[in-house]
Amino acid sequence: MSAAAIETAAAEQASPRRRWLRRYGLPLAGGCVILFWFAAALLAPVMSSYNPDFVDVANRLQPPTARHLLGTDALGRDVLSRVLYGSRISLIAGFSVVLVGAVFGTVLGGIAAYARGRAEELLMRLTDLVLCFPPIILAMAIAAALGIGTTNTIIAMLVVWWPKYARLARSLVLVQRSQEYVEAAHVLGFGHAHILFRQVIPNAIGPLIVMVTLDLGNAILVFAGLSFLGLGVVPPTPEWGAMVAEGRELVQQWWVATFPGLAILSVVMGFNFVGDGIRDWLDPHARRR
Amino acid sequence: MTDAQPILEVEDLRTYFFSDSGVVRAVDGVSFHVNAGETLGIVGESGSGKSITAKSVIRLIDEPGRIVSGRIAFRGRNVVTMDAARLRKFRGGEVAMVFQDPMTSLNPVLRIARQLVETMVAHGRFTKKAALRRAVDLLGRMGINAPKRAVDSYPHEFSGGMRQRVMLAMGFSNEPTLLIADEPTTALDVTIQAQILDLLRELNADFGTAIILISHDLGVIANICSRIVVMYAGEVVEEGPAESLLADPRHPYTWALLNAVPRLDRHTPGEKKLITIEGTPPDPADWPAGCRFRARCPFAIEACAEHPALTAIAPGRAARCWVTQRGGALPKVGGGATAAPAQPAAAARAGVSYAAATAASATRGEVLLDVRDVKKHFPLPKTTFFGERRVLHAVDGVDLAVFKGETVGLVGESGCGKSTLGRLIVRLHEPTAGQIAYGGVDITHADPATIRPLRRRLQMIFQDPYASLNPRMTVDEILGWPLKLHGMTQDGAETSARVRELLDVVGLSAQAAGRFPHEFSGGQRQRISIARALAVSPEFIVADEPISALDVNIQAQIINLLIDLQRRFALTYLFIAHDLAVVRHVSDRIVVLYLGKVMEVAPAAALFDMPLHPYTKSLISAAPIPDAAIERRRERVRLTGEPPSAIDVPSGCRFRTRCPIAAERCAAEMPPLAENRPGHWVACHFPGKL
Amino acid sequence: MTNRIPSIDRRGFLGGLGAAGLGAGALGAAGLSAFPGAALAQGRRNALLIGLDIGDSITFDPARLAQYSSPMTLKAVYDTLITMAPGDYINLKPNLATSWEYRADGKAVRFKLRQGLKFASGNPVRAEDVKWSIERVINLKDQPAQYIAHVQGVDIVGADTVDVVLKDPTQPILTILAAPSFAIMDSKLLATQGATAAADAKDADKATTWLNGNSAGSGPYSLTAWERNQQIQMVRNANYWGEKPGFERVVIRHMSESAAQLLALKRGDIDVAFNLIPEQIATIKGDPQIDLIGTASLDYIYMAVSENAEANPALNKKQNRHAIGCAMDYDGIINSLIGGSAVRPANFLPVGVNGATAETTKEIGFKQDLDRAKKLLAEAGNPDGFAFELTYSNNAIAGVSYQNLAQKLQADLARVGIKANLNPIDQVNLRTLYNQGKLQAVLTFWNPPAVENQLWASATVNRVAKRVHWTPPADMMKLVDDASAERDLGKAAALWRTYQQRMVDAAHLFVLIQPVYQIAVRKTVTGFKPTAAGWMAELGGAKPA
Amino acid sequence: MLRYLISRVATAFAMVLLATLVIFLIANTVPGDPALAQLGDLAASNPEFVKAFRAKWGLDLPIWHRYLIFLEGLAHGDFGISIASQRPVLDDIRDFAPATIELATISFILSILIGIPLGILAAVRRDSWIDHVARFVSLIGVSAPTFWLAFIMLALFYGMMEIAPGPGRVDPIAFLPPRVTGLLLIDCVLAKDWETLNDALAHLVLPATVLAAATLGLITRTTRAAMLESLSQDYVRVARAKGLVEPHIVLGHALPNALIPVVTLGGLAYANLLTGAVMTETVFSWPGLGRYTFRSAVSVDFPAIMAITFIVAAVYIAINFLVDLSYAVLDPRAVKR
Repeated sequence: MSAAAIETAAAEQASPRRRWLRRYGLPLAGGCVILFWFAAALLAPVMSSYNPDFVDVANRLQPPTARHLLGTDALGRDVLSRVLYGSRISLIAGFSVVLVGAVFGTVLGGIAAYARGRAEELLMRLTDLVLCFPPIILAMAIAAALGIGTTNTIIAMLVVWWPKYARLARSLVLVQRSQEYVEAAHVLGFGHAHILFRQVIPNAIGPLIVMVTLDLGNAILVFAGLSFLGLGVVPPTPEWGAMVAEGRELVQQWWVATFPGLAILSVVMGFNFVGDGIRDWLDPHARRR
Repeated sequence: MTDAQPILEVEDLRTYFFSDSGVVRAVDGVSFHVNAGETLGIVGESGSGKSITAKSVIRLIDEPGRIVSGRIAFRGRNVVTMDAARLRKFRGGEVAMVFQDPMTSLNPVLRIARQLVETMVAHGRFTKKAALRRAVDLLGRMGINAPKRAVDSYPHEFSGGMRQRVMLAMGFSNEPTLLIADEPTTALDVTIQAQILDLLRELNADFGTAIILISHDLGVIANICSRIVVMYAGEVVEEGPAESLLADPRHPYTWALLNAVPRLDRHTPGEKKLITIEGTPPDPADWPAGCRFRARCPFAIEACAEHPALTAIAPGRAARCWVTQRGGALPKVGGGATAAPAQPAAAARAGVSYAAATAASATRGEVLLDVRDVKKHFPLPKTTFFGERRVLHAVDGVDLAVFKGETVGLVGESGCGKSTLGRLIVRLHEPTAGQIAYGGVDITHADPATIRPLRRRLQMIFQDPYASLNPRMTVDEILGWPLKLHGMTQDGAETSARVRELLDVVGLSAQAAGRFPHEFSGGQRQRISIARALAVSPEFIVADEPISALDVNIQAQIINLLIDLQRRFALTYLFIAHDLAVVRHVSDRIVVLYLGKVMEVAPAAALFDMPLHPYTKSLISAAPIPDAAIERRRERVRLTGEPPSAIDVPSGCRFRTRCPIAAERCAAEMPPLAENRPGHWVACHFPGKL
Repeated sequence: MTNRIPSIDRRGFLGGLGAAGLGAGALGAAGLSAFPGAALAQGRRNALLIGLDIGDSITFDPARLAQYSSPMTLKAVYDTLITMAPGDYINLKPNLATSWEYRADGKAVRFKLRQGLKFASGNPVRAEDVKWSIERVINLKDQPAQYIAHVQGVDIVGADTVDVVLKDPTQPILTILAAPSFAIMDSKLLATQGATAAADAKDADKATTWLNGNSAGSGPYSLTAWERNQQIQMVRNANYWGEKPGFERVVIRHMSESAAQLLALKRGDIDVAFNLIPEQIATIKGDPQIDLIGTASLDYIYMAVSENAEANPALNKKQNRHAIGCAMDYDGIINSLIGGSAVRPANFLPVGVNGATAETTKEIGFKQDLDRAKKLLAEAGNPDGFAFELTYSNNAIAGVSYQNLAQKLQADLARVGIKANLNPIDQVNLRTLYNQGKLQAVLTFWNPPAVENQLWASATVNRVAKRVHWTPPADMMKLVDDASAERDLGKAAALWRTYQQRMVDAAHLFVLIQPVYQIAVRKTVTGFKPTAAGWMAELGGAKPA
Repeated sequence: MLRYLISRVATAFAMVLLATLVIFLIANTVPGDPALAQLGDLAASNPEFVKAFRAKWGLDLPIWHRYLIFLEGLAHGDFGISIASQRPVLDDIRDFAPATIELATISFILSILIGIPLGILAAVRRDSWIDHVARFVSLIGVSAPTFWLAFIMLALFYGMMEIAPGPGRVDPIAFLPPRVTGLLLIDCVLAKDWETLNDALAHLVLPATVLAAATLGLITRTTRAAMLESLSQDYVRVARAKGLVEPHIVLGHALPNALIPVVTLGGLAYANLLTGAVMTETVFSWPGLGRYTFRSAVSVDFPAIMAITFIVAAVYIAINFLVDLSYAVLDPRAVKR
């Protein structure tokens, strides 16, 4: 290979644009989608030209036109406005389930792994127990017991959500626990709480952040699913899963179900892209893959 | 060997890695040859390109690496341009390779038999049946007991040494012309290493297979190789026959490598400073112009601004150095002859226990640490719900006294309990039995509150410079937090002043304070680790293998630093290591541990001059010395087998299962640790008999 | 028919593809997919295929009947003494009985039985069977027994004559006996299956299981299989006494999704689709292959509003309830939301029964009048409106989802300042809480077990009144009793009209939609007659075109 | 080993019972009264009738007593009688479960048969077009809401293009083979009813694809990551150095190691397919356990809810156990543990 060829090979390999695109392209695209939905959630009143709850049965089930870009639903409400407003519930539900679940699970899992012994055993059995529940029955039972509504559905989801974080945090803390820097901290005389919360958990947080990001999409999916089954929101709150459910029978009026579904798909894909990106960024080993 | 034909000729090999951050010129113009039946050693620090060179020879370069130029002629055929089918025949058929880590080199889910057989069958030399028979033969030849059973085992059922034997069996299965062994013994204990090196030598002699041995350890190279290639910064810097090259290095880098390691056979009392070279190897993405060693070279002259060629300087010898090419000589260092071995005392002073003796001995100063019959047993997870819980006897009754101001070396093979003992002393573990007193205070079961004030006096340095620093904390926090915890500084300004002071003490600049550990090299991290231990101004430091993860030159720097600090701050060390030469170099007294028990305690010189315990003797004899002439002459005590498991310890003397002089008595009773000569204690029924 | 075979071919192709892809039975399926569907197509000509949500069916024992979907089948396999013709729910028609009259003492109804009939089993239909069948209902003490609690028993007067003896002759009986629960069954056959009509039948009768997969009737078809949540299969009864049934087989497929029914119907996979929603009906109007048959049902969706002051003081005020009545957009609901396929009764009697017509509604029912609503609110002292909770379940009845209806009502009420907070809960909780009178307002459904005014009216002044915390005045109770006992249809009609007026004024119940069921039938079938009388359709008259 | 098995089964059984207890307690907080819900309007207003009904179903007993009755029935292998369908719950489950098992199993096979090869190809040809396709497919699979995908597929392939059969397990007119296993495909084969078999397979294509989508995505992802991991291991380098052919290295050396995490995930995924098919079943009118579960929960059908909880928990634990057992086959290191 001549010197020139080496340069070419090097240039081809490291073409900054390609490299940049390969590394940041998808996460960036995902980030843009998520940003868009965040903007929609915040600016829904500005972005939509109709009140999402405005019932106009005379104009029901209009196909997409210039007046109603995504058509109208069975009560004559503007689908576009409802899809835009729908991002609020989905994002709120996704974030609250995942963040609360993650914090709760991480603290529990972290303490269990750090303390070992009985506490760990107990926690692991508890997570096993939650994991072997039929999730639908549990969610429905809780929704039925508490009543239908966004908050209650989020609570129902939280009940089954935290164990995976407890498990992940446990395994991460177990790994960190045996690291020499933890031993060093002990030798220096630091207390357990300091070591666990100031030293161990910050080091275990990377994979947790990746999981949280990937999980946000998942939580939005599950929430939409429960909503689809009628356990999510109280009408007339615009919510994507419920909107798909409303349009489920309307095969001819495909726009009623299709657009909210696309909204779910896009936001979930967005979180997946970003999550993959964060994982690559936090774990250079994975980037090679 | 006079009529030897080169079977492998590497000419101007360049292997580059086209990474995202630029072109890494890992191998940058390497030429050498291997003659039939020859043993060639390639030596160099990590990053010198020696492993990439070896992998390039069989074109096993991972993406994004590429051989960009050069010729690799194997028996006249160019490997670089071989087609896939031919290359497959070449790999494994004509050239075999053994990798560094035997634990990961065997596929964990496939039986040994399958992995051996497929190698033979793939090259069409054997039928499946014949291959299986041969596999059994080969394993037997490699020194594996019950090879018939062994072929049906999975890799995890073997120890590291055994796996490396399996790898060798695999390598030799097609009777290759050349075997490339990439650091084959680095992951192994010294006694096992000696076994594998012996095996390699035998195989070389029996099969006539040429061997390329890649190692960072000049001792290992000296042990086997007839010729040595020294690599630095992607280039060959020196080449020549082992004996003359090691005795009379002609490249400053070789010279530095040789002098950075303390030698077992050479000890200059009093002078403890090792000769080190400053700085770190250059960046392979951006080699410096001129001689690549110039920046670190103590002998650099003006001519070194120009890149020197590898030039013949004597028959069979070549060096890439302007200094030696122009007739300059590199100074000889050390070389003091070994003292005459002393004679063992006729009889041990029976009846006096080691512990009692230390208590009585006030002559040596204040006893800082007093460990009495301490035990640490780790219960293992139950394999079955109702099953009996098995126990790992990591430390099983150890007495140890450390006097103020001395350095006690703690040696033994992996798994002997030396690290556990270190952790017991700093109370990372709580002892199962026995007592530990520090400065007269019993800390055996002390609670955290009681022990906290003592933490300031008793510190530890850890082995892994990567794991021992919290990656999320800046150096400032790593050093500052302990100061605040112990109230040693009053405010932020004082803390940062003290942090700067500490960094200065360990030879780091003040700018280091704001950075994170990953921004430092291994050696620098170990300095930070040392600074952290020093932060609370301790008097006693347990150093747990503080240098074993480092390159030789960095090792020397750290050893020098530790010795320097000891002098400056009147520190007391418990120095844990597996490298006997290093232990000998730094220690005043040495404790030899085997399977959780003390085998021998003696002043450093006495221990090496006249080891009384057969285990000590075999350890010393297994450690290679970077001098081919000496290596060839040395008579060795060879240990067979591997250390037994600490779960089922042998009865009586723990060493008896591997001891060449074990008698019936040894199985019946554990010999007590008894003083054989003043200050020289040994736990053996037949001290000095071997 | 021509369009079916190619579509099956395509499906066969996909089946083969699926088989290959799934790797299961690949050879067999792919090999056979060359000639798929031939026998299926053959089978279709002789069978009537109905798509229906039969998920609620739990028994085909008439004496235990309490569901919506099973009566159609029961009516096809069993005959009752008397029946109703589709569309006429006032005048009764003969069936097994050719004539009937109250006995002179007024304490029994005497039926003359048709002679020479045979059950599907070949056993003759006898007076003993009539006595046995009705007494079995009474003695099983299951839900249908509730409706004939005032029947003493049956006396056999002669081989062709029976008397149904009444404990309380003022209560209506004839319309009730037309319901499918009071089927005349083959007692001889059933005796061999463990059936009994004796006083201890509640515990001793063991025939229900057998009846769940078979029938012992004299109707045009016989039940041959019922696979829960899959299908009901019937075959032609060769012994049927009337006109020969048009199909060899009738298959009712369980199709819970209306979209699925629509698609299956359009492709010809089924001949009749029952559960289409208005949007879907709209898309098949004018389809040359499909007839839409509309029948006003006797079912309706109503909103019940409680006057319980503890739950909601605003609702305790009659003016406020009237304001609700005046705020709702009845026409919008019927014309837009359900595409016009519904009517609306004035109150708790469906349009089509004695005394209830569309005219009555116009005259005495609520109309949307926002100004009046606002005025009423001001009168009640709530000029800015008030809030209440409207509970409904996540179901759809007759293609109308409560969800959509509730949201529409919410929007309507908001226009006069009344805020309806929606509370969707599941069906069980809804029924429980409604039954216990714990709901402020509820959207729910009424479906009559038999076509009898008294069953509607007594509910409103007894059970339903309790649920809305209403104590009807004594004259109201008397009005209902009088109307029920009145055997002169004309006089009764006048009384029922007064009853409705009083109910409208009380303003606890607002009937919103009485759906006109739109049944889509492929033109390959003729004579398919839907009925509102609880059993949905008469299958006997349907024939291939 | 036997001891291990016994202790494992005992723990599992305790877990299952605990799960049923928790569900029992939650379900009891629901205000809904199955008696009032199940009875007709007239009957529900008759206190005597309601009382009799409640007594018949044991609804009048104290809560702990009811749980004891459940446990007692369980000991006899009796899950009681469903309030909603008024027949033994086990019969209901026997009716509904095969449809779900069939659907879930076919979906699972589909995702394994496509996902694993796709993951392997993507790993071996990293950054090639096939890798991008695999990543994209798996991403869509895990991101698309099942219920929406089902709607789109049905509307597209059945409604508009008319190339797929409609909802349900078979054509409405098909004669079903005699029920032997309840698994339609197997029953068709047993009855040699190839026509219905073909029809049933055709009906499976869409729902199985929809249900498989998410699992397929997960399996492809996991396989790809595990293969990349194992391809970067030393033993793969050794295998290359031995001169083995590439397919042998990939399938013979890397794959057996990569399968270990895939099997763990696969086991869980199968359990989730069995219990999580409710949305697919809803859209495709699939008479399966998911729908039954949903209906039972909605109608507060205690015996059914308890039985489903018990069975689902048991299946979940059993599948976990099978996954552990498969480690013994796949990973010799696990045996020692």
